[in-house]
Amino acid sequence: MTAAHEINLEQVKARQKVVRIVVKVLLYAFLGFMALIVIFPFYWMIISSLKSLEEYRQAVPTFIPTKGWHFSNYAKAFTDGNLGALFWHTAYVGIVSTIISLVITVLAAFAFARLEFKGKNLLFGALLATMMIPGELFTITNYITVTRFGWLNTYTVLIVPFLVSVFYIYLLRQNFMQIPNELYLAAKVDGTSDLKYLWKVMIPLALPSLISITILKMMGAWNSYIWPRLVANDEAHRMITNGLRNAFTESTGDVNFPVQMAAVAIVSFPLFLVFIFLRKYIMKGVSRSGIKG
Amino acid sequence: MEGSKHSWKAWLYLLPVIILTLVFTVWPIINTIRIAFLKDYSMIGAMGGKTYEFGFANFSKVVTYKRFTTCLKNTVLLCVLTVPISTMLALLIAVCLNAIKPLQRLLQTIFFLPYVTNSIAIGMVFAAMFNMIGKPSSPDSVGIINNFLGIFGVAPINWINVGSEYWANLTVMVIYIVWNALPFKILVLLGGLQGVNKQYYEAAKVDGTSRVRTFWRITVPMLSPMLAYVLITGFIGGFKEYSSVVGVFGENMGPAGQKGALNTMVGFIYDSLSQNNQGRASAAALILFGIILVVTMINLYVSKKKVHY
Amino acid sequence: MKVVLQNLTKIFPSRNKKTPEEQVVAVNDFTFEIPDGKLVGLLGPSGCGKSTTLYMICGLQKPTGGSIFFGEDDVTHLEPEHRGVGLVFQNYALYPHMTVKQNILFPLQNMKKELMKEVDERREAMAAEQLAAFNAANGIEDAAADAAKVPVEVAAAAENVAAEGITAENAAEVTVAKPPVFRPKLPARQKMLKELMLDRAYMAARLVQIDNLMDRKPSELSGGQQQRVAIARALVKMPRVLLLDEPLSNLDARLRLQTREEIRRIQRETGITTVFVTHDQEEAMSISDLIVVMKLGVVQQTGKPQDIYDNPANLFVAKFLGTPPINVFDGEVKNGALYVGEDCLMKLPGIADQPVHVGIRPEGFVLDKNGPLHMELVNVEVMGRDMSVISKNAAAQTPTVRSIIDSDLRSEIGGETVSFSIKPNKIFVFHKETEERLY
Amino acid sequence: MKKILISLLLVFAMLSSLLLVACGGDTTTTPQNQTDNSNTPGGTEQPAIPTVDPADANFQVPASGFDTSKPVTITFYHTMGQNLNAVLDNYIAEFNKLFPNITIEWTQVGDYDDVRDQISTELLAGNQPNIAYCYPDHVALYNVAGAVAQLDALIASTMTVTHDDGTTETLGLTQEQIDDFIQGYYDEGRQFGDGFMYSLPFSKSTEVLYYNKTFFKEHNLSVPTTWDEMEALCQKILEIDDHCVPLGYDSEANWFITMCEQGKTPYTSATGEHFLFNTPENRAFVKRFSEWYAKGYVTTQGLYGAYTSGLFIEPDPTMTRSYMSIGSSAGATHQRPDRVDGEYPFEVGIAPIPQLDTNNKKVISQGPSVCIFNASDPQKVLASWLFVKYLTTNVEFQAEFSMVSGYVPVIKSVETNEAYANFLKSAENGNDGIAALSAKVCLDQEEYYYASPAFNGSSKARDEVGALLQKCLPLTGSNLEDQIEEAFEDAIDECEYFVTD
Repeated sequence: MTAAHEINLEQVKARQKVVRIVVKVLLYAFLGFMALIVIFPFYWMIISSLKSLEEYRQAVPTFIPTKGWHFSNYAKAFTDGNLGALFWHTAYVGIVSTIISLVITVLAAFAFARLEFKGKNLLFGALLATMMIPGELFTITNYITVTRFGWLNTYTVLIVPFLVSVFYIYLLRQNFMQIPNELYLAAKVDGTSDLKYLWKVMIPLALPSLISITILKMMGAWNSYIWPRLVANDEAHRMITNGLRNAFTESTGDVNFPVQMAAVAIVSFPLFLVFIFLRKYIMKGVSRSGIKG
Repeated sequence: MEGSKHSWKAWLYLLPVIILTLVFTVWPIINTIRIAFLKDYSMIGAMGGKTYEFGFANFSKVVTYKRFTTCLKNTVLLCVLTVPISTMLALLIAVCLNAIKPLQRLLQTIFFLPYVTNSIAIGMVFAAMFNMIGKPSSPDSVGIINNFLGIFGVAPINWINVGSEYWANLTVMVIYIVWNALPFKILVLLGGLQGVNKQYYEAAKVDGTSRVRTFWRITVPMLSPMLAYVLITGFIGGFKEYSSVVGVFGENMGPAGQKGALNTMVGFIYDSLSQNNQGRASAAALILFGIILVVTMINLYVSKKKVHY
Repeated sequence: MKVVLQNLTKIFPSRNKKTPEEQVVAVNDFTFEIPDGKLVGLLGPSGCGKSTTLYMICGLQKPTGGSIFFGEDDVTHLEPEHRGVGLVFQNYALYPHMTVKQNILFPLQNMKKELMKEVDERREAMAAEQLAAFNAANGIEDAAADAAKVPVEVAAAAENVAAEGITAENAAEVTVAKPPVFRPKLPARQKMLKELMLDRAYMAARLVQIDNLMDRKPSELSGGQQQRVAIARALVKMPRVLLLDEPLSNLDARLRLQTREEIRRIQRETGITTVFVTHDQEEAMSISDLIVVMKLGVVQQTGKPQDIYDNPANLFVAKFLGTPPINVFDGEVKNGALYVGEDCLMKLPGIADQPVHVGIRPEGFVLDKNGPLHMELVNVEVMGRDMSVISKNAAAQTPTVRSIIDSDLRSEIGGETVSFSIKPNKIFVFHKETEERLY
Repeated sequence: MKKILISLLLVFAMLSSLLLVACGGDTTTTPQNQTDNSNTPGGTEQPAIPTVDPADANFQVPASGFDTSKPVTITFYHTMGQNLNAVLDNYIAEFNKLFPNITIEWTQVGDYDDVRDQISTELLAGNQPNIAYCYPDHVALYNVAGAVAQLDALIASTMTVTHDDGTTETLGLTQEQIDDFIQGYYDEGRQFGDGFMYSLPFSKSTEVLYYNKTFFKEHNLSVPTTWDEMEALCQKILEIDDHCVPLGYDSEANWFITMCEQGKTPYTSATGEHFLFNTPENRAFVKRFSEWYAKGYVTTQGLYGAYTSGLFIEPDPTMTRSYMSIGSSAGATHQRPDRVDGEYPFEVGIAPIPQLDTNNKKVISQGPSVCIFNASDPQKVLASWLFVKYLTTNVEFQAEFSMVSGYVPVIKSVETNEAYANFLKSAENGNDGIAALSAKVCLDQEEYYYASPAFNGSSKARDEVGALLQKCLPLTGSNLEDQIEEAFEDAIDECEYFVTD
């Protein structure tokens, strides 16, 4: 082989090393920049919760609280907004509605994925269609319905209307469809009932998806605002977001934002923890669902 | 599977879903459709014994409304801009995240943060960043973004304050919506990426394929089912955009002095609802539902062609 | 292009940081030279490091130590794309969303620069032909003089044309002044490039006989067809080395034989240095010029299949090669003779007395009434041309011993016992502990 | 995917077919009482309130009167914050001493719009509360369903009610109690076009002019009483400090409506044609203020991007500041600068807002009223009435509530209350007594209050004129008048589009 080839090879190797470094730097720069953009509001929420009201209302926003770090806002948020009770109400509604809705979603997804019956696609198409209608229209009609049922100011009214989430049925159906049919037939042959099969085989396999659905559902309960205020805003059932909105308004209607932000931070923290621990499952859950569209 | 023998069981499993959907979704839809055809129907009015004539008056009133086209234009523009941008950005971030080992977990958690950040906080932040308090010329505060751009010698831009142009408002809205849509999309696409068989990439590497070609010719096609799924749900959500505009511009739905400049279709529905005109709100909602249905049909048709299973 | 591996080692760090010693030595000090144009089989049980070696050759894995040479070039730390390597995966890794044609064309689209060189060469040739024809048509006598000029003009013409910007006219001034102007008519370079790529693709497809499946999707093909598409994709860029990772393991029995022959034929026709990995010794033996038997990352023996079969370096190699497998007995060397149980099989001068493993190839047994080895008959399986005599012996390490005898001698077997004599070249003796070959 | 495509089409067809079936039935939820309450036509330009016969009211006091033995529970929706709830609880305890059988459950729903949205939905299912904070246009909305009790019969009732401790009170309002109410506030409950009384004023505020007293003394500037004086003053202030914005007027809607009232030009009417504000005079004053804005005399909360009080209390002279701020009298504490190392940077003075014509003084009356909803059980209405009467006529409550809330009492006799009297006296000691000073200025303007006509949609009119002014102020250019005219037409179209009787 001629020397020229030799140099060419060295050149290639050198260039290759440079390319690899440049790519690494670009990757981290891009991810770093995007991470900054994504985290800035979260950082601002925390910073605002540590500012005094005057400093917050200042025309020129400050990055770091100049007028003292007001950790008292967090204490005030917890006591004034009686976050303890609000927290318990929301958690209770979140957990109970998630459990029941999981059972319903699993059964429905199982039926859609495994069993053949007339009108299956029509029903599924109809369900998908409901996702397209803006939900604001349903609020009033549903309000009249729940009043007729006499559910006002109960946990039922906070839980029952939102048990069906088509989106999660779709997610789980995709997941179930990836489990080979032979397993189901084999189970049928040895006489295992549908439910046993569902419990023994399908649920363990779809566990990641189930967990990600649980988390996403819980977050839904956390952020709901209009419906809970309408149907169950009494002391015994008030949800977090309702509690927060007016717990810190002063007589003149001005909202004490820093304390409100402190309350919001306190509330978001558990969600954040839940995500950190179950991150792996969420990732797996969501990925398995989408492959076969 | 034997069809009929099993079907009663299937219906049994589906019973809870069907009952709940009938009561809390189907009946409201029917009621909405019914009301849509009653001219200026108001539930409070009905309580007071008023009667309403049947007909298409609501629909014609909605379509002939002076600002209907503005609302439609805003909705379509926001949708057409934010859904592709957020999907592509999410895909890029997901691919980069997938390509690095160190810090991957930390960055993944950071990118999920917006999902946990409360919407009130987001609105405040965007006001602080884009707001220009005080006279534009005064050094008081031209907002964080303008200060940041100032470093590069860019004159302060009037983003959302009085007298700001439409394109500036739109840019802020697009940034806000993309920022909100990113976490879920990254989650879904990153999950999808980890599902792709590694050997395709090894084969491409051996064939000397450049990173860009690998991205376009292998990663994107392999992820096409996920991308289609994200785009379709994105468009459905995009057409119902409203709370984000309220987040940035408040009930004014536009910069000071231009009330309703950024109003969307759902915003228009709310305007009618706030005046207790459920009839016209329902008509507008049905029109919006029709548009979303048509767009979704097109998306489904296009994705059937392009997506590889 | 010969491939030289010099004390190649690959160590995978242990899963958890706390226990570093749990590291896995996948390949341990592997030195071997793969001669140019030869088909080499890397053979060994699963987990013996054969695939890791393959991936190190192609660059997807970085070796921990040692180096790899393609001819004179040290490619150890070179990225796969610069090594000019074709790789076929065990489960083919065909891009599911592309048709067979697109799959095969895919590697070519990355080599546009090199292919363009070839296109230019072709264009030069075409320009030269047209010039010659032009001169002949216009009766220009001293063709030789023109010929002399030709290389200059044509080269110029080629550059001009290559540069695209220059029109054909100024090419003409350079050549014959007065007589009619010569203008080469050449199709656009891009079109020619496309044609070249298509030619190469169809050539590769014909080579593996799938040119009729070009527009199908991989999911529509059988395992064997997918395998051949994968090979075509690997060959189309005319790599310096072709690597195959267990190419036949996903095929059914009948297809495996047929595809084995195909691979052999393709390798012969292209004369490309090929390394393929398999755990099926029959497959390796049948088509490889050379085989390397590996165990737990360590090379046991290398050489021609028949040599290794006839002359195994240790008990592992002996046991690993050959179907039906070799029969192994517990034996003993006593004062220069080899005993299995009480039977003295043969003289073994020069080997110290010690317990040994005695390996006898199934075809090494000869029916002999007064043969030295006495076995208890269990069963006889007649398989057409030869038959398999299954017998038992206390000293055998396996419950039954299988020997292949010509079926015409069927009549001679009867009764409880049967005795054999052993062909001297079919018997091997191995050290008890080191299992190294003694005789 | 193909399957889903077809099913979606079928779904759409199914839904529309269902519609034809369902459209016959009309939800005939029977509301509590089915009286027709459409606004009686007529009513002049600034409608003089027609007199009505209490006997025609939609709630008549039962012969048996209020049964103090039977326990009754009533609900009260309001927007009071933490500190005001404490005051309310004390007085509920006092009230229960008189009527132990009445239990009062109050709920802080949110801000005023939240209260309206909540009730307008609860109405549909017939479980609205008994008493609620309200603004005139809220009541007009509830009246579409005839839900609000007309108070005339109750006010006129001469029946006596005996308290637990034996003392008695007349069920209705004595003439003396009626006269004690500030006339402007009291009439607010009766300007729905039909002359019936729908609400009692609860606690009020108005708009006042906060000004930088120290700065005014320094440059011996006098407090403007008319808009012309204000214009001249702004010019002078700009000459002194060209870096400032002399005047900050928080609410554009209040400014527009107040100018209509001060100039006696039409704004809206409760009956007949509702939206009348597109007149040459109105366009003129808008043009005038637009020129002010161009000269940098004034800014508003919408245009500035935050409360203009932020400008007013800005201590740092280098930053943009304002020396006058027109805002709610209840927000006095927010118009006071923070102490800078113990001292106030400047003293805040409060004065009535400028007028167009000093002998037709008008200033807006804001703050919540309370209304009572009809209920199937008349005892609930009676109990609610007694509680509302107690809160609005009890001098101690009105005094204490005003002092804590920064609002002003609705009855004149509160001045006799000794605690409130020395609260007012504290107005002298500078910024610390700013709330008291603000209350005093309100009390001086009592007879100048106006209330705009209330009808279902009057809140839309308010929003639109606010947006109209906000749009016109920054307008410039030669064709300013045409732009303003177009903006006015646009606002009228918007109102007429959305408001349908």
